[in-house]
Amino acid sequence: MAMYNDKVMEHFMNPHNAGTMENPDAVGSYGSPVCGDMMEISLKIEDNVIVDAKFKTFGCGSAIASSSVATEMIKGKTLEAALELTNKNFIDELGGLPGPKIHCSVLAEQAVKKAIYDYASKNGLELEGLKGFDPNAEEDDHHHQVEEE
Amino acid sequence: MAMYNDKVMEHFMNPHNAGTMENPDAVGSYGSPVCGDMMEISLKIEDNVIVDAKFKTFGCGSAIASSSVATEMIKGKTLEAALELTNKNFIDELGGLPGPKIHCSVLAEQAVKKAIYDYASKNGLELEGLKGFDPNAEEDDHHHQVEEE
Amino acid sequence: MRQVYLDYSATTPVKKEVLDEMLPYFTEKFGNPSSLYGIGLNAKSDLSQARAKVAKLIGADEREIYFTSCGTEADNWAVIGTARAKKSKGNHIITSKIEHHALLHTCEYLEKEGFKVTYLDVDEKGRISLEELENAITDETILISIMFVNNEIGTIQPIKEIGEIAKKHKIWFHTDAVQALGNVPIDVRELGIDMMSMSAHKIYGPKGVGALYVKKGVVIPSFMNGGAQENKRRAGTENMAGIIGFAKAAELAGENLELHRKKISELRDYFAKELTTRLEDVDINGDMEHRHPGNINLTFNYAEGEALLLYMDARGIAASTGSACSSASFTPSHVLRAIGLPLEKVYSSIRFTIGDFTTKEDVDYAIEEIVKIVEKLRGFSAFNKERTW
Amino acid sequence: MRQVYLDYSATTPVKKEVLDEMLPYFTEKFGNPSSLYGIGLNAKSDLSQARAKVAKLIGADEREIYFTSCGTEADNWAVIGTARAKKSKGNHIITSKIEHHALLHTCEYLEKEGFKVTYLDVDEKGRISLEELENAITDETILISIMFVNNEIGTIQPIKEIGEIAKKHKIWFHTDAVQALGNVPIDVRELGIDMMSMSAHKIYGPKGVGALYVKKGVVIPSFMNGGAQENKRRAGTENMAGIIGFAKAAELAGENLELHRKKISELRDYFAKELTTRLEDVDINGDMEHRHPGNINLTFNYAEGEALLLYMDARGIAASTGSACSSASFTPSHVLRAIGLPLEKVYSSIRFTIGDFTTKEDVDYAIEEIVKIVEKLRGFSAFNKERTW
Ligand SMILES: Cc1ncc(COP(=O)(O)O)c(C=O)c1O
Ligand SMILES: Cc1ncc(COP(=O)(O)O)c(C=O)c1O
Repeated sequence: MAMYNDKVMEHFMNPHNAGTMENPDAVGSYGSPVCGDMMEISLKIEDNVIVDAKFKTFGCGSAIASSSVATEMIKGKTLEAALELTNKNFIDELGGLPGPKIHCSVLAEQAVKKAIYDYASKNGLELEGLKGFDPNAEEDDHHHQVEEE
Repeated sequence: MAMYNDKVMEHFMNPHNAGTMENPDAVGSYGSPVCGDMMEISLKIEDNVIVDAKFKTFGCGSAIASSSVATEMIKGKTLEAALELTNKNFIDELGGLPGPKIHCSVLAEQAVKKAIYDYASKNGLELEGLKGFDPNAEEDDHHHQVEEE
Repeated sequence: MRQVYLDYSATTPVKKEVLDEMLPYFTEKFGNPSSLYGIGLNAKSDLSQARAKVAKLIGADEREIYFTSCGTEADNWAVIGTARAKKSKGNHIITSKIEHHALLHTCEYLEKEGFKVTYLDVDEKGRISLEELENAITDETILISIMFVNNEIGTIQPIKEIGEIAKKHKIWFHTDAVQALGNVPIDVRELGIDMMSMSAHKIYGPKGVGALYVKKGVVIPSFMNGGAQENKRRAGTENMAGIIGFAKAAELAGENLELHRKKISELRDYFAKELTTRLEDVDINGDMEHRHPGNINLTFNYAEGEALLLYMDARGIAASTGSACSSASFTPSHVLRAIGLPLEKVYSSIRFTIGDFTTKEDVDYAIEEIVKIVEKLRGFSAFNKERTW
Repeated sequence: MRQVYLDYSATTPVKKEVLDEMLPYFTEKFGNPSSLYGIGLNAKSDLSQARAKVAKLIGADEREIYFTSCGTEADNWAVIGTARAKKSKGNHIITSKIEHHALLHTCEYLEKEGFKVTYLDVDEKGRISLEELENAITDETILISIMFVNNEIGTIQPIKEIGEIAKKHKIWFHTDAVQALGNVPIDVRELGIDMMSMSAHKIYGPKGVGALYVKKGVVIPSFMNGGAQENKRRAGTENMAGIIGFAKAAELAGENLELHRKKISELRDYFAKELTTRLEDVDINGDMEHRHPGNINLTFNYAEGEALLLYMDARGIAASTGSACSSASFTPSHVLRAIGLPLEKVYSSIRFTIGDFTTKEDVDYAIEEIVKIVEKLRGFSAFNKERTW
């Protein structure tokens, strides 16, 4: 028995897209001392399509694995399509996460959103998927919210 | 390890003087439901000397062993000498009794005293050792008294 | 000399199959189930399988089983836990006069804190009256705790009916099933039980491990404060080997229940019949209809209990006067008193329990020896048919 | 793959000599020590020898040792027992911020009942201030409970000085010595300890058995109500095999104490030195002077703790973030917070404990692997020298 399933372990032990890139077009970071995780996503974007993504994460197995699948899943997607991805999609892709670790996947969703928000602001883009998104929202909110589950 | 020492066990398993006699010269019984023991001592007395003693006891190992040594020790003794014997003597003879079982040896002392008292009353004897002896004393008294130890 | 153990209610030896399952948990599989690495996570998963096995024996869900260090802890926890959880509702507890000391002394402890406890009487067979139970209920009643099977006389209580009364009045129902487990069929749902105490060493598992079944929805605070073990409800590093042993014992008990019951009750009936016919003035205490299949409690009038035990011990036969826990304290059995026995009969009573390793030869040997012993002790007893206190 | 267990503070495997002594108590020697016949009386006598062995390790008298089901129970009993025994004297307890949850949660439980608890600060090395302790004492103070050795950072408290202060003010002094036992010399008389908690599974004994030392003259009520076991102070059928194992483990610990201390502290020092020189930005937490001989607690800045543990586990290395009991709950260590570590350092800290079965090869292997793992995790960490929360 293990805490995480094989797929999570694979993404955690051999994460995809770990590291940084030269001159990213967008960067977004998300995390807080309270949840104990911090994630930074860098994107290369061409014609509103994410052509490359990298992450740097300080966090547990679930945070690292979520970072890995999230960067993998947004690659090749339009910004709008990437914004539609939620932590649920990452969890599904990972084949599930243990209950107390669900919130770590929210981290990835939020970091992606922040990176795209960064890009949209710099380039004056109005994206449907960013409506209502508050980049300065208290980072602990999702944490408490999710822990109630 | 055993609850009782070998000497006690020997007197308990093969008690001396167990049973009754024909036409005893004196009988004394002592015991109470509270201590859970009852002992009856019968004596044959010639010239103020105990020539034979028998006991019947309903009681634990310690009560039976005490009955055995008590009857053994009083045989051949004058009434005065027998009255001088205390439960302490029986315990010594037995090589010791476990703490919570000390009171069972008091039983033997009291039964002996009651038997001699019975003989003294029937024969109008005044015995030094019976001074202050109350044959109707509450039988539970010694019990509580001794348990305090 | 033959050794004949007839005290399975005091404790049982650990079965070989049980010990075999336990052994790896002392050495290779020694991980702490709270640890995040391999041997810890394996321990955690084995723990949950163990929980499932115990749950299965009583028809419960795995998540309703909380391991404890013994039946005593389970009793303390259920009663004190309820007292703490329900103190705003009321302060009245109903139990019986023949409970194990683990229950009675816990109730006495709470009485000192101001709780009110009703100790129900039992009839001469050791059963409570359902009517008295129902009459004892007040608005303040927060718990009914009635043991499943009595440890001295083996009497089985009307558990299902008690469960129904408890449910009707919305009162939690706890039962001490330490002697029932593995000896009578138990389905906690069908019987309407909210909490139930168990102990491994009475069902051929190791000493030092027990469990409390706590029905989903029944919430009592921890008795042991500390780490987050047992779903945060019982702190302390888990006794892994013990728990694994308990689970295996529970599994075996479930598989063998009918055979076990049949085998031991037949031997028990034979034993009782022989002794009561071959000796005069031997009484059977308790209820032959509602009874632990291996238990028989006999009064050998005019022969004293401790003396009987020691003479039997000298012949290799192990039995007890009442519960093991109180045999060292030499106080007359509160259970035998409660069914109305006068003191001299209490002092002459012995509990025998037949178990899985008892053979016909054992029983035959015991009968022969006991007959001789009783006759010997009666021979120089201060009491007889005519004379008693 | 090599398996390197470096978490001896979480739990230890049972030593072969210990298990060998335990085994007969599951099968032939299964008697209940409260029973009056042969195997019961033998168990009783073995129990008292076991008590003597544990007593010897700490300089106590046999009658001052009460067996419990674990260290947690001993802590609960000492604190709640004192609260009940001394409630007419006062309602104030002094403890520290870095106690084990078994102590802290018990204090919190009592706070809900109205008790006042002072949680002393510790300095950056994890030691309390004797001056603050003395200043915290009021007329209402009934207990000082300060742990002997901390389970996360290994810091040893000035126990003797605390004992003197307690004595001066006539206050009972309890210490949780679960991590100290078998690792530091203990003489309860010399140290002025009134109550002391112990646990077998930290000294190569079985899980599920512990003890509370209670000095003659110190009287606290039972925590577990029921039978008359443990001189009427702890009910429940004795975990014989467990107790025998505990005693053997205590005996071995006493015999090997100096060798054990020397061996594990040398390996520990080597391990810490290699890691702190071969890797940048690794901090040692705690106090190198007053420390558990096998403990080292390291902050691998910028690498996250759970990730570190899992990567290590994948390479066969077992260690932990703080105490095992809380590792599953993912809450940042209260101990590391109390010594002043910011959260990001707390999240990057790992406790290693070297034990009797650790070899130089194990340590060398672990060093190599940990260096690689830390470098890998730092390679894609969101944090570094320049950037943190
Ligand atoms: C300091 C300390 N106290 C108490 C305990 C609890 O001991 P146990 O696991 O035996 O309940 C532990 C270990 O878990 C500990 O390290
Ligand atoms: C009915 C009953 N309840 C509780 C107990 C206590 O169980 P344990 O010895 O596991 O504490 C016993 C046996 O000792 C028992 O027979």
